[in-house]
Amino acid sequence: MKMYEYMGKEQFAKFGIPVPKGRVAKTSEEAYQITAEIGDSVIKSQILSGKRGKAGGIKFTADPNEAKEFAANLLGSELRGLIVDAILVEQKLKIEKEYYLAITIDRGTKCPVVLASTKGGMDIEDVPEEYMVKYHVDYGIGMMAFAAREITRRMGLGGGEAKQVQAILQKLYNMFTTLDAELVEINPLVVSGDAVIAADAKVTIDDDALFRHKDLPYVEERSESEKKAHELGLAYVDLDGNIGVMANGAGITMATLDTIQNYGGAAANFLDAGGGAGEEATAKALELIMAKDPKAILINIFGGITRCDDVANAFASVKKKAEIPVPVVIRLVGTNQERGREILQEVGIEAYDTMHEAAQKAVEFAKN
Amino acid sequence: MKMYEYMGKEQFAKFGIPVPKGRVAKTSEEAYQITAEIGDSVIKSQILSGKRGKAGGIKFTADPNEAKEFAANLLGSELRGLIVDAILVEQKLKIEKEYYLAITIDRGTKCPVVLASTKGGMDIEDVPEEYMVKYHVDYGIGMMAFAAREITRRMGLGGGEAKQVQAILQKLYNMFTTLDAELVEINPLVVSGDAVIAADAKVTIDDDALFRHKDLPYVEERSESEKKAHELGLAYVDLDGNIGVMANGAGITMATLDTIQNYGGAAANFLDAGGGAGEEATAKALELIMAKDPKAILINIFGGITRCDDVANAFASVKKKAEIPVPVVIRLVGTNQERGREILQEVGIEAYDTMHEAAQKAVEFAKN
Amino acid sequence: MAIYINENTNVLVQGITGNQGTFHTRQMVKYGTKVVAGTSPGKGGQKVDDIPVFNSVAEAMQNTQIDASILFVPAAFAKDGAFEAINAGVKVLVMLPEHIPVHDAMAIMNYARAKGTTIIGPNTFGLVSSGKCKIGIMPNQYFIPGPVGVVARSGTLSYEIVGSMANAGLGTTTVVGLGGDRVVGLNFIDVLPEFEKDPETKAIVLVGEIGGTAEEEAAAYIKEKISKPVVAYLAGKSAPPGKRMGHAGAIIERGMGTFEGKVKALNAVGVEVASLSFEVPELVKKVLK
Amino acid sequence: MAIYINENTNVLVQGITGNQGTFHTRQMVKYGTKVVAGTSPGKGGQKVDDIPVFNSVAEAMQNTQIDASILFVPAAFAKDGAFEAINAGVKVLVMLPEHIPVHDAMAIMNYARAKGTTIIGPNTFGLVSSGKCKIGIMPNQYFIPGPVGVVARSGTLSYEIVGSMANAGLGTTTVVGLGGDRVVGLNFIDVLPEFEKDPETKAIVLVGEIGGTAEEEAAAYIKEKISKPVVAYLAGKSAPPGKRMGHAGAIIERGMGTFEGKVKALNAVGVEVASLSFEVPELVKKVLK
Repeated sequence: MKMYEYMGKEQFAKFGIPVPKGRVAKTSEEAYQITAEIGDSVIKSQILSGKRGKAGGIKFTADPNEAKEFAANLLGSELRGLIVDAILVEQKLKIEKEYYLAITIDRGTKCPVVLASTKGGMDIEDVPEEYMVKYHVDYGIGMMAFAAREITRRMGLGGGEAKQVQAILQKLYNMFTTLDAELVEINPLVVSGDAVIAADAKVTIDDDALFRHKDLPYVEERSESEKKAHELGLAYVDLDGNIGVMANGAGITMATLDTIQNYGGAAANFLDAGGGAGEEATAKALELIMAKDPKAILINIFGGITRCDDVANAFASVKKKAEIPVPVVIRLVGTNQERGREILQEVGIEAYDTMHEAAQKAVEFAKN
Repeated sequence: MKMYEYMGKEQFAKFGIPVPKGRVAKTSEEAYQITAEIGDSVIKSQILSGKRGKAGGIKFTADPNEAKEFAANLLGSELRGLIVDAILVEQKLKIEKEYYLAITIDRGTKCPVVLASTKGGMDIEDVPEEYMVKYHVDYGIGMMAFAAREITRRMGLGGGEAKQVQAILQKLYNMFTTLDAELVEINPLVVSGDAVIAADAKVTIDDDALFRHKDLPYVEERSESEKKAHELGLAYVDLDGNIGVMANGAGITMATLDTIQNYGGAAANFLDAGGGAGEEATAKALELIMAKDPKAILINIFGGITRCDDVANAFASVKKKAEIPVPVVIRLVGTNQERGREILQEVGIEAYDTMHEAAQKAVEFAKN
Repeated sequence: MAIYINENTNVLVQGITGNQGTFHTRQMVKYGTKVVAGTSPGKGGQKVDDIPVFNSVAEAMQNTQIDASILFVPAAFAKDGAFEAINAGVKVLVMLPEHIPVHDAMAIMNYARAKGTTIIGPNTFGLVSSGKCKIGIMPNQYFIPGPVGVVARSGTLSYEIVGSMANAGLGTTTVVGLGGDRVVGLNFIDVLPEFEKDPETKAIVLVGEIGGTAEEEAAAYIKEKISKPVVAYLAGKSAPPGKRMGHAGAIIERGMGTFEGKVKALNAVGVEVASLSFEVPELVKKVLK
Repeated sequence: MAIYINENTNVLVQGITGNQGTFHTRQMVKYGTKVVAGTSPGKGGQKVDDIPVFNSVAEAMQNTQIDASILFVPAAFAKDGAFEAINAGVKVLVMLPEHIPVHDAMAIMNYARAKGTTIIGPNTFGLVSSGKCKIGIMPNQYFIPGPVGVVARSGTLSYEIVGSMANAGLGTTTVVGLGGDRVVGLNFIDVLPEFEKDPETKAIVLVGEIGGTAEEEAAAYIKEKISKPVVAYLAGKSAPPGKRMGHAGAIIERGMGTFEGKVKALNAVGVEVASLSFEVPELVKKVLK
């Protein structure tokens, strides 16, 4: 779950990481008031996307009326394809230096890794390798003081600045582990006078750990279909093509999409029905797929634990209840495949043996 | 630092471990009130000693007036050589079973060790070995649920009782590590109806970690002299003999005491002056020793990092300022020993070469 | 021979009395796996078919030699179950559950490393040394003995490929499911040297997907250390960046882990990447000649 | 030969710029110890005499081969310093500070065990391989080469005994200060096998004290595994139960760790226990014949 900047900063503050004075505004009137309170302000639209400045989503002003007007224009409008529901109004910092700090998970060492650079404020991909400090944290011991010192040493920091960054590193690490974060990123971390302040916040919480963080604000990133699928225990992603897809297993679903593409088609969705494809789940899955208004549907089942006759029965039952207005191509192999195919024949469908034959057929249907 | 039972139970409650209803009383009026509130009560004198029942320090009553009278008699009185400053008044439990639970530190494995038994309520030394479960906790992972389950399994517990003891084990372990405890002990842990309740509390906090637990109530166990010594950075213990002792190093100080005993004497104190024996510390150390009204003083210095001339100068300076009314025997060897002996000679003292000669002489003086 | 597990591996099932646990235990036994014990807290003393149930892994190990364990517990309890097995000294642990919090996975992997336990998964179908021992939930019928070692990031796709190989007369030595999560116990570079050492394995099939850099690292490793022929198939060619395709690991983030990058890295070290899964058996037959 | 450290050991001093650090560094160099680097955060680039100072142990190790380190920092920072050294890969770490919280000591020992670092202390004078390398704060003059290995729980008492041996013409191979705290890196049973293996060590002196069961365990170990003669001296015969005699470890609790129990255990395996410290050299001479 990605957090909006303002939520990330609220968490920063909670964990003791310095952030600029200010707060979120959900109405233009609030924006007016905050700028009136803090004076020289930066107003930032809150969307889950970078490059907000270039898109016109950020403004500097000391005038509450200007703040209000800007907020009024932004709130409810679309920016980089996303609706702006909130804006963050905060004190404009005198920026002397911009650093970069982030903690994420390293798949190779299976440990948290700190990324740190004295070249912050830009896209992190653009930072030259020699300016990027990578420090693998020993998971068992966490971010001890010596580790934080070592990171600032490698960054080339000294004096009080180094001490402040060390403190921020320890707090950021605490937040990273306490909140089950996948990513905590401060870019830029700003040196302003004697202070070191987090001027932006990018925080991603592990969806699989949200059950133990009920106190966190929830940010919905999923489309309506994705939400519905999630409730049904299906892995579902909206895509742009016109062939509805259902398969069992993430890898095979991806492979089905690839195979469709290989034959010149495009999938309307990713839908992994997993192991259990009972009648209700199958019906709901088809409903989700139909909502995308596809020109054809491809069902790709490799029965292992999933039994082909179960899948066929579920599909047949759905088909009997409601006509499916587009061609359905089914590939069905594995456990009890003969019985499954018989059941499908009864509802007028001839199952295919292989994924590529089925995909080819679906692409053909979708082109007509 | 040992905690009184009521303080231990306050901590138990804070960490979620069930304790009987009730609270501490520091006046007989409070005792009256608590019994009036909770009815059937047990009243326990709060001293840092076991076997309070046999000494008359525990009473059962449901009558507030009786509670008041008992408290009035106990408060301020002496029990097992200790003054009773507080009493704990709490609900009398219907005791069905008595268990034992403790967590302490195992020197060998350098890990916490859980001691658990279904034979609680007695002195733990009296529990037969076959009824004592010893579980070494893997320090890096702590008391995970599986470990708690394994302990109750080995204890032979089942059902809801096992689940409650598991929860208590996890909370007790959390308390053990959070509070830097050397020992947390529940004896007995009482099964009363459906509930499992800590009926007693023995908690010892690591003195060396008290600096990070300023919020804990402080319990002073040391004598006035021991307190004063502690402030001076000296390790000091009151003893019962008549030879005042000062040496440099814990081991050698112990050995000095042993040597005195070997020759038929007895030390009045243990005083380890450590490495730094400057003039002020020496003066204060002698003051502490003199307060014990000894019949002789033995100073045993093996100079290594400690320089003999420094020690001699410090002693000579003290001696010049105030007469010491008892014989002083000094053993002085090591770095700069010649210069040190010259300085002592100037104040009329002939230093000894060996610990045993010096100890013999001190014993001789003390006998006269 | 085979890698990690063989016909002598004694297997424990953690959570044997649940529906899943019991069903798959029977499937494993049917395959020939020596399932010697199960655990289920509070149900010690019971039996599942002929298999004794214990209250804890420690208790099971007091009674029986155990080499490997498979975990059938909900994701929220997986950490405790894994730590229990590792703490008790299990040498190979198969973790099926998906949706295990990634910080829990980190904790498990670091503890396993300290104790010398090999973790398969999480979010895996398990592993099978064909004809000898299956520890997992894969359908029995496709895993027939043969000369090909398979290591895969995804489950059903592996069945698809192993199935198409079986149809083409190509059996497998060991098939290892690494698991679809971001943090898993084994990566390709851990399994490749095992296949290299295994005399029965004549060719290796690597089933990868988008996300992470495991395939790129595998390519670098193959270049330096692997003399046996390797064939690959990668899923996710058509996946848009930033979207998670079911597997937590299958996400293209910050331009890392793209399909094209992986294919390029593998091709550069002489590994042919099949465009369609059904082409894998042909490519394997070609390299086996 | 010698145990743990020898003439080739490169030593780091953590906290070299403090008073204590600088003073004892000079003493160690005077003794012949190869002190090759020091650390002091924020003072990297400075020198103490000819010894370069670095900001961190990791930085020092990038620049110099380091085998052992000695820690001169206040007790409250000892944990961080110890973890820094262990994390950087130091093989032997001497921890002088006393009053380190015992839970910190547990954390340190468990991390050291995982990383293969040998910890001496805390609350120790250090260790010295006589004539070769001294890492600690003991006075140089008494540590002369000879055939006796010494392992001790207390400092000045060791000087007393090593001094009286030196006066009697008996030198030492290595003298190891285990440290006076309850949780220390090495116990007698860890050091005894090292002396047993060391060809230069002909006899072993064990300096114990009341509290704990280290001496009892040593006795059991000596019975099984030690062929060389052992002589002991124990402090605390006259100490009353329940009182801590300076050392955190020197306390008789719940009837455990009494003087009498320890003497009995040692005598039972043929170890003579000197009644007075000055008798130790005579006993050693007797067993060396």
